[in-house]
Amino acid sequence: MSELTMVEGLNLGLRQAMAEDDRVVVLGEDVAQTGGVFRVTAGLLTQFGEERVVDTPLAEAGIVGAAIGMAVYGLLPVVEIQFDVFVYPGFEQIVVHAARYAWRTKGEVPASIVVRIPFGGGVRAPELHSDSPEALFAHVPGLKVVCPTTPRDARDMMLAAILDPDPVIFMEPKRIYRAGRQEVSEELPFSLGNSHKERERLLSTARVARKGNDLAMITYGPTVPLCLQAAERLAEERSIESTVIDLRSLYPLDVDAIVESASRCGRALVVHEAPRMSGIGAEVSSLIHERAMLKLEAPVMRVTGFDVPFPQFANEDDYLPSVDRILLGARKVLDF
Amino acid sequence: MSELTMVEGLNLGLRQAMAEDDRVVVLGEDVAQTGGVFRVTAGLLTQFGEERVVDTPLAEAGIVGAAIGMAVYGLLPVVEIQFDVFVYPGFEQIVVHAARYAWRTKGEVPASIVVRIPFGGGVRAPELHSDSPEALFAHVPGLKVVCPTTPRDARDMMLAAILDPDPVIFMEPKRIYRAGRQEVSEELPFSLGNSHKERERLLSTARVARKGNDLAMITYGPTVPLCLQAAERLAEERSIESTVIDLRSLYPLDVDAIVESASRCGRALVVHEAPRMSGIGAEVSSLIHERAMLKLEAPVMRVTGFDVPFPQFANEDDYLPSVDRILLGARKVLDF
Amino acid sequence: MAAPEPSLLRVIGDGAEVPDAPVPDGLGDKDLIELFRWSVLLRTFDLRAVALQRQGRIGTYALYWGEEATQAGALYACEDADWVFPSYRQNAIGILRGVPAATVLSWWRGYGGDHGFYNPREHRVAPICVPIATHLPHAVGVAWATKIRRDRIASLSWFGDGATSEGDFHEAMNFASVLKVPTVFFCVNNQWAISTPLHKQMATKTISEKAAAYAMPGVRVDGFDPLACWKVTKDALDRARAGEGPTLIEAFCYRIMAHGTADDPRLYRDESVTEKWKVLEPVGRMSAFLHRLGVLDDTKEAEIRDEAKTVMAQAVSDMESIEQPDQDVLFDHVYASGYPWTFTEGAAELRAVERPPAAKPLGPQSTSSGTGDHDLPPRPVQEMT
Amino acid sequence: MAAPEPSLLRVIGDGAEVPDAPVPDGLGDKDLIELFRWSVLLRTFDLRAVALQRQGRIGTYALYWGEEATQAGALYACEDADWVFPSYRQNAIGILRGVPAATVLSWWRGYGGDHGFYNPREHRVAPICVPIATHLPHAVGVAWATKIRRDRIASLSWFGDGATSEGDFHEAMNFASVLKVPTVFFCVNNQWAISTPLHKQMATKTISEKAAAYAMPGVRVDGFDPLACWKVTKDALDRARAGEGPTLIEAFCYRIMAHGTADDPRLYRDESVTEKWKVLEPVGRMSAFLHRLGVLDDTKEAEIRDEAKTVMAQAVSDMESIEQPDQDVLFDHVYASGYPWTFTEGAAELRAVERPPAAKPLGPQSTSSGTGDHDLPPRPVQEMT
Ligand SMILES: Cc1ncc(C[n+]2csc(CCOP(=O)(O)OP(=O)(O)O)c2C)c(N)n1
Ligand SMILES: Cc1ncc(C[n+]2csc(CCOP(=O)(O)OP(=O)(O)O)c2C)c(N)n1
Ligand SMILES: [Mg+2]
Ligand SMILES: [Mg+2]
Repeated sequence: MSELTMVEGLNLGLRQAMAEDDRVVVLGEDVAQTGGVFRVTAGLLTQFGEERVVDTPLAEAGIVGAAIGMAVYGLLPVVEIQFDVFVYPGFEQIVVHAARYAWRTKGEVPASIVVRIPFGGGVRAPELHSDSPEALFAHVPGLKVVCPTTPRDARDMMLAAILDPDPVIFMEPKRIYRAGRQEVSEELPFSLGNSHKERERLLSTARVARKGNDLAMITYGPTVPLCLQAAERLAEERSIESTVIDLRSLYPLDVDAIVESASRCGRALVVHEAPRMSGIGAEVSSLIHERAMLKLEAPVMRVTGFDVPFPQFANEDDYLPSVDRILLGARKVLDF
Repeated sequence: MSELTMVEGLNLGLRQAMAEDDRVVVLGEDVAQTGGVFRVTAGLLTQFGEERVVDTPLAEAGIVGAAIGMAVYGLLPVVEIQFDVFVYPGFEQIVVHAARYAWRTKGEVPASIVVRIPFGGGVRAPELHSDSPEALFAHVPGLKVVCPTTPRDARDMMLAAILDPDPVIFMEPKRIYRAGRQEVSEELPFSLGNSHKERERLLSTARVARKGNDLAMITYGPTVPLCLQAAERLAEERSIESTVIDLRSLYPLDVDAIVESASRCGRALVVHEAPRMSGIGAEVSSLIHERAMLKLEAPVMRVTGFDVPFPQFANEDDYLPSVDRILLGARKVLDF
Repeated sequence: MAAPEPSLLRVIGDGAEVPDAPVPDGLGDKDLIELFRWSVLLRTFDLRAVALQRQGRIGTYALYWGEEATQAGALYACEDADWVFPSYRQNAIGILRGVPAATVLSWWRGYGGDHGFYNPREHRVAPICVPIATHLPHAVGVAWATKIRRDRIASLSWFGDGATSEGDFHEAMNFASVLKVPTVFFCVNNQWAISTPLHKQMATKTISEKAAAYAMPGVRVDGFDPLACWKVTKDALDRARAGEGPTLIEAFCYRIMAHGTADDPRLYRDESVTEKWKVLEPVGRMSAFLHRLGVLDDTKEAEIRDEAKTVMAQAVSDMESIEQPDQDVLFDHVYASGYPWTFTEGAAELRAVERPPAAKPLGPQSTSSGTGDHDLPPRPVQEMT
Repeated sequence: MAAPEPSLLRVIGDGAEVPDAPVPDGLGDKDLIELFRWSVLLRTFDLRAVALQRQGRIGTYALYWGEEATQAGALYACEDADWVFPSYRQNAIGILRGVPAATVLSWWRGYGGDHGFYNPREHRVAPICVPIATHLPHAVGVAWATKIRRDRIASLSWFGDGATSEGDFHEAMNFASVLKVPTVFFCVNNQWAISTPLHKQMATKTISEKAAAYAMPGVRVDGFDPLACWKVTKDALDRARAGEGPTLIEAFCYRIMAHGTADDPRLYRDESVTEKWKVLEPVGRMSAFLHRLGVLDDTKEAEIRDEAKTVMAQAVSDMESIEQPDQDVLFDHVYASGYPWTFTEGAAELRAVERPPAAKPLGPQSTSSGTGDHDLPPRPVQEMT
């Protein structure tokens, strides 16, 4: 048992997977020698050698495409995209090939790759280092899209993603990388050999981050801690008790947890950092209304990033959903 | 006045824009010598010469990127993507550059390009020729995304898209290319010099394809004719009168038309061919519930493509929303 | 007409001005016959497929008549364990590796699932790749993996002249050379990308010279000569397995046929030029060569051609005996880990309505991404509201 | 130490073993002084920017100390009407074309809108490009447009050794050569892409040789020599404007500094090697050369350096006098055609809550996309639920 940050949790997950299964390889820009720009792959080169931890040429389509080929041959590649926006040159390989390889091969040869994408703003980064592209991947059939928010989930979900036969887009909220520590046991969350159940659970279910019966806040990634803060404020100021759902899996969505919490509370708010138009929030909102409208005392509302390019960082706090904006949205739902 | 198909309408729009404004150029794979695989650019080479109508090398990022550069210098390039799926190699140029150039230049240098994308299935095409990627672009701030469904709109919206200063993703429903003819006058829909109003209207408002007060069917592209058929069936069989909204603009959405029709009818159904998860339908459904839930007698339902890769064509009719599936959805909403 | 560009690496002459070169070491008479058998089978498949498309029994088809040397020659140089990555143009290559011809035909007929797809690991043949050049990084990845695994297995990818313009071609070439992986880039330069001629595709006169940008050897060979194609591929694969890295092969030929069954080349090129190239087509040329060598006689050739016809006749009847896949094919195998809840609901929605009639190929009118838009289903012309 | 690779095209020697070459035709004493002035201004900007970042007055900064020759030299060869396309590494190039230095500093300070951006048409300087190699197709497009318009205007793009691995580099090079447009590809080969050395980036020894793949001339020049950089760029631009097509220039140098203000090269390279290269840095070298020529004396040099300091002092105070952009900067200019309704609602939502305090750069700890993750805002360590 030790207290880890999310970065350390991800690193532990990678190390454990590589130690357990020699088919696991890590590739990307600057992942080996320096351990990645965020140090998520730190120490892997020394421990597993330069054949399994590789600094590649600077070409995302080449990286993802080569990883798909490695998977076709039977390896389990984990790709690091240096920053969110830089995944786009590799977009074609992900949506046309990784997403369809299993389907195109009778399920015999899935593209068993993990594409790690540090995403989101709030870290005062220069232009084009703060995007949230997760909805683009969630809209593409054939991909699994997940996003851990705690160090423990980071470790467990990383292991699950690597061992899952399907391609997993692994969204890592930069802002939370070192935001806090949590106890993570060295013990494996599931026996890597089999136990698909637990692996599946980690990649398809939401986490209840807080329990309450008045309002359901449904969110993921960087806005989870903000929703928790907003929930505290509502409890103090209006003794409103909120459930906070950390989705964890963006495709497939945990529809049961979503609809159950919204129906139980009768009021729901969806929160994310990405732009609103056809985002994850739009799907969550639609699912709730389609299945539980009669149980709702107010329409589901959304608090999201605006439909604008992510701003230069001096104004990023104007863009990012804040606790105040979450409370504003909550009030709309509560006082409807 | 002559009766044109959508392909002819698009061709007329291109010809008129090129004749009116010598900054307009057309580039893409096989667009010049043969007039494009769907003949939308037929005859342009002969009329405007090989400097303004160009068969480019086979590279989508290069095509879109070069078009952006041409726009930076002051031209008005129209790019043809040969088939939906083949836009992905150019995805980065569209979402990172075309979408942000105006923002990045104080509005002085918008990437005034039109990217034409023949999309959708139903034409018995081989694998990877039938995708509907529109939601991916609608989710990206800075782009305008439109989709005409009639020959007249095709001509008018093409002219508007070319003269609009912002980058426009111009979705062309293959299945409708030659599905029907319509009177299109040679007369320009607006004076190309100015009259932003009409140009703006063509790129931001929905079209009411049918009027009724019992059910609002909100759709766009290839499913518009199907919704009209379903509406006829409902009228005959249940004397239910439906409004059919042809969105035309996918970003921005015509929220007024959407909410007005849904509120007026009290019941709404959203229909599209693209996968459901975080699609255009999710946004439309959310907008209606957020703004008019109390006016609804039933939740807004969706009839869409499934969250699977577009199937091989022998099964595409199983995938495509059919009149029967639209009626099934309508019944869910009507008999709620 | 003599073969073009005398400079080209070539084995088979024209029996007149251009003399035959000796048969490359490593090819015995048995091999020559087998290689001819492969070429004939590919040719027979192609002719049959075109006929089926004309009859409306399969959909759009990308024919390869004339490119058999680049396919059979290269594949014959591969070890059985080597992985090959075809584009749509090499769509039938799998039948030389045990993929049922009926499966390939079914793919063109619009069948998916177990009918139109196969298991690549069983045949070391990747799925037919439609988006240009995007399979090249995969071939590099497989080669990279075999290197890590110390398996001495190589990979080979086929692609066209147009494909060299795509970024994926460059990234794959660069990765392969930097990582020194055992792969062969086999470019079929048929001088056309649909209606776009070579000189609009690149400024270089040849494609092989592009190898220099990657410190990789580049060789140019007569793409109509199965033996020459075999030879350069064999050498490249030997280099690859010896750990000396990748090779770029340019098989220079000409796209004698249309781009696809709906393409009409008369719209964009002078077909009298095509006729000049046609005489170089590999199957007839190889037959003549083997006759000159005395390795093949008319009876043997007839036997080989009949055998191919029989195989295809069987394949066609197999194909037609296959039922249209049921609706679950939409959801099957999308995820190797099973159905997400969205699929269960989708399948239920499908069952709630009457199943639409089976979709049929559009027949003679249909088209691929080739020129011509005849692939739009004829529809009753209706007033649009 | 003598300049590396004697083979390199070079004008300035080291005043010892390596002799000076004659000043290239077309450069008078005035030009030499002006070019030196530019180099000093760029150097001064860079030093000042690093200081500002250390003081937490701007954010992450990508320094270019040592690469002034590749920037000033190339730009000085351009006509005023020629368009240039910088990457983040040439972030200050605009100040030599009339972009206020305060604007560039403000960009690094996280300001957008009218404060951090400029109008490219006013200066023929494209916006600073962050995604590697993606601005190359734009430079090609501008050149293509000038050709269509018969304007005899060229374009030039700067990019690094790592950028040559991206597909966009290849597609841009190929388009430029096929269309024969007037553009110059100026590759600054500083031998590092963050922590990735040249030999992990490409198999070729040089970058200039890659030009062969596009039938394009490729030249290699000493990237620490402003006059040599000027000369090759001038020749390339003349060719371009004469309609002879594009050129690839490889300016061979070394990234003497860190990749960005938060990068620590000691993690991945031997800094004693760096020291060897450092003596070749262009500003000191050009100064010595001009002194040898008698074109520059200490007073004149002091005057030039002071002038640069004054310009930057003014720029810094201008920058600091600029208020953080108001909230509307989020929505302004996203669409040249105006606000869609979504923006109106977004702006209203913003006004409905108290505005968050202005975001400040993180200071000494911050980082670019360079190595190091110090750019994560220090946060109270909290138990996570
Ligand atoms: C990424 C992508 N863009 C466009 C197309 C449409 N398309 C199909 S074949 C073809 C031409 C390919 O030419 P070439 O690479 O020479 O191969 P060939 O058809 O001659 O065998 C094009 C443009 C595609 N399949 N993929
Ligand atoms: C498409 C893309 N991928 C990754 C990055 C992250 N990144 C920023 S700089 C850099 C290295 C660039 O090296 P090089 O091209 O040699 O230019 P230099 O930094 O040496 O000037 C990387 C990988 C990026 N900016 N864009
Ligand atoms: Mg070709
Ligand atoms: Mg570099």
